[in-house]
Amino acid sequence: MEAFDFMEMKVPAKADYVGVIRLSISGVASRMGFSYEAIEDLKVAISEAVTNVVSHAYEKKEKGEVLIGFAVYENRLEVMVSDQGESFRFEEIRNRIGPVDEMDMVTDVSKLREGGFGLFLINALMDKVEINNEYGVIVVMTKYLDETEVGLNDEVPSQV
Amino acid sequence: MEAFDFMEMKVPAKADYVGVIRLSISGVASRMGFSYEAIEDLKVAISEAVTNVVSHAYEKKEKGEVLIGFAVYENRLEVMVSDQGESFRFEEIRNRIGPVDEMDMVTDVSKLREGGFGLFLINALMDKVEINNEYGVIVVMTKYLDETEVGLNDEVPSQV
Amino acid sequence: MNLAVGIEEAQNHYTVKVSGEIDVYTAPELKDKLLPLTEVHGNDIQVDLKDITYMDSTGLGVFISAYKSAKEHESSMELIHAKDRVSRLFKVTGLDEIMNVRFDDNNKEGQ
Amino acid sequence: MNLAVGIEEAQNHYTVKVSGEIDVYTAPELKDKLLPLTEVHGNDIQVDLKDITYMDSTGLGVFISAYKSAKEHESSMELIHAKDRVSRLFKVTGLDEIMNVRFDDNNKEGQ
Ligand SMILES: Nc1ncnc2c1ncn2[C@@H]1O[C@H](COP(=O)(O)OP(=O)(O)O)[C@@H](O)[C@H]1O
Ligand SMILES: Nc1ncnc2c1ncn2[C@@H]1O[C@H](COP(=O)(O)OP(=O)(O)O)[C@@H](O)[C@H]1O
Repeated sequence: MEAFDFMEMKVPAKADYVGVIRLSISGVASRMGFSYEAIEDLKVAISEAVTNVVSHAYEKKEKGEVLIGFAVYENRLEVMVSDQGESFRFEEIRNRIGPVDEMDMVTDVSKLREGGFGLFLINALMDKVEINNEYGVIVVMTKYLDETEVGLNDEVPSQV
Repeated sequence: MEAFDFMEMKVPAKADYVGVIRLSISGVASRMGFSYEAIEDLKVAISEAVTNVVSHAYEKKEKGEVLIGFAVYENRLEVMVSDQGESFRFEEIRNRIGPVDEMDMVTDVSKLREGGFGLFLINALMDKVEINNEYGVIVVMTKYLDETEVGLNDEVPSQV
Repeated sequence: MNLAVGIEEAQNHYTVKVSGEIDVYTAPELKDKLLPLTEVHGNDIQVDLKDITYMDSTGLGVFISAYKSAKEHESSMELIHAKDRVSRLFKVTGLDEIMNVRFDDNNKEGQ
Repeated sequence: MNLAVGIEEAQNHYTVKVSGEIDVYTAPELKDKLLPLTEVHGNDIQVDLKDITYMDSTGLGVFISAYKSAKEHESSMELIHAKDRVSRLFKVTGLDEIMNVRFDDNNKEGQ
């Protein structure tokens, strides 16, 4: 089996901790030798996934947690963000994901949606994204150290 | 019961990850409102505890992990660093902990020990330190947000 | 990890300087300071993005609602000095085509 | 999180500039670069600590072994521009009383 280091964080699903997770991911990524740009991409993507847990996962419960797993491979970083909250209807969401021009054909700014860029950005900034939402939501995001290893993969995330 | 947020990290007991843990602790501490000096103290103390796990805990095994728990209270931060490796004879170590003048009465630099400042620094920089070493080693370190809340507690850590 | 929002006023012209990180934790503060300026008729608001060190979709969300609110109240809002990472977010989402964003980098000058 | 070690040489006088973070991950590199200089007779070594942004007991350990090695080989080693956090570590451990450390802050000028 391919060797990797695994690192895990469990934090309360509160806005307060998103910045802490961002510092941790930038530490892991910089130790791995990712470029400045790639580190910034990772920070945004992981923050988006954690922000979704904070904002949507535990709407009906009083509180919950977010679990972040980092699998550090020789050539790539895999980050898993998961919660044990509400699942969501991925097929419905899927149609709302995309940059504004493709999605909304907005000519009138007043019709512009104010949210819904999170999953789109995750997908735009990472090399591979998988979402599983059977029990809670698990977002698995991969970024390669060497960008030439990345296949053509710029579509909407696939559901596994 | 006193309310607190709990955050946990599990990382491979490797030197590579000590810097990542340091970034995480500085994130938590700065969100809590600790001063620059206190954040630096926390970074050193937690790094020392994790470094000990990396250097001493798993000497006889191939690999292991270090678990870091952060309990965020209104008025203080409690950090637990634990491993499942070798215990150590605290009573023996205790005599080797301290600043050089008190401990060694070194007049000759060639007799100066090169290690053994880790536990001493943890104790000097944190407000309260407890060490448990029944199964592996657990170091519990507390730092108060408001330094006036700290009792006179500058001795060698107590064993619990 | 923190955000600072400074507001300079000259008649109905406002310059809002945003510095630090905009994320789910700090976005509410930005919204609380920016939105009221857009809810008055005839205001002219420039938001200076130069010193933003981190921003994600929560920041986009705030700027979108401020922009919409400004339109509704016949005020104007312009985002200035978008650069590096911040400009990347506006471009990748296509929001630069819809909102008034001025970039400080070469790719798309004066959009 | 990284460390850089720059060495300037003028005959048997060496200035070693250490910048960045010294911890259990980076200390071996510092040791590998510093120790050999102390293992030669009659060297005169100054280690400039000014740009160290983080240091813990692993850094103290490296400096202690370099200091001892210098003594043994009749070379001299001096640590210069210790300030803020770095100076605090030398003082709290009492190592400033034993090794040649020059401080850049007021508390203990020119020790
Ligand atoms: N972890 C999650 N738990 C529950 N629902 C989620 C989760 N992540 C995303 N969603 C759903 O997917 C939608 C789209 O998410 P996103 O693209 O990040 O935009 P936004 O969060 O701004 O709505 C959310 O509005 C929410 O309904
Ligand atoms: N987590 C641990 N597991 C096993 N032994 C430990 C652990 N932490 C400390 N020790 C023991 O305590 C001693 C003193 O530790 P410390 O004061 O940090 O100095 P140093 O690590 O430089 O020796 C170590 O040398 C080691 O024998």
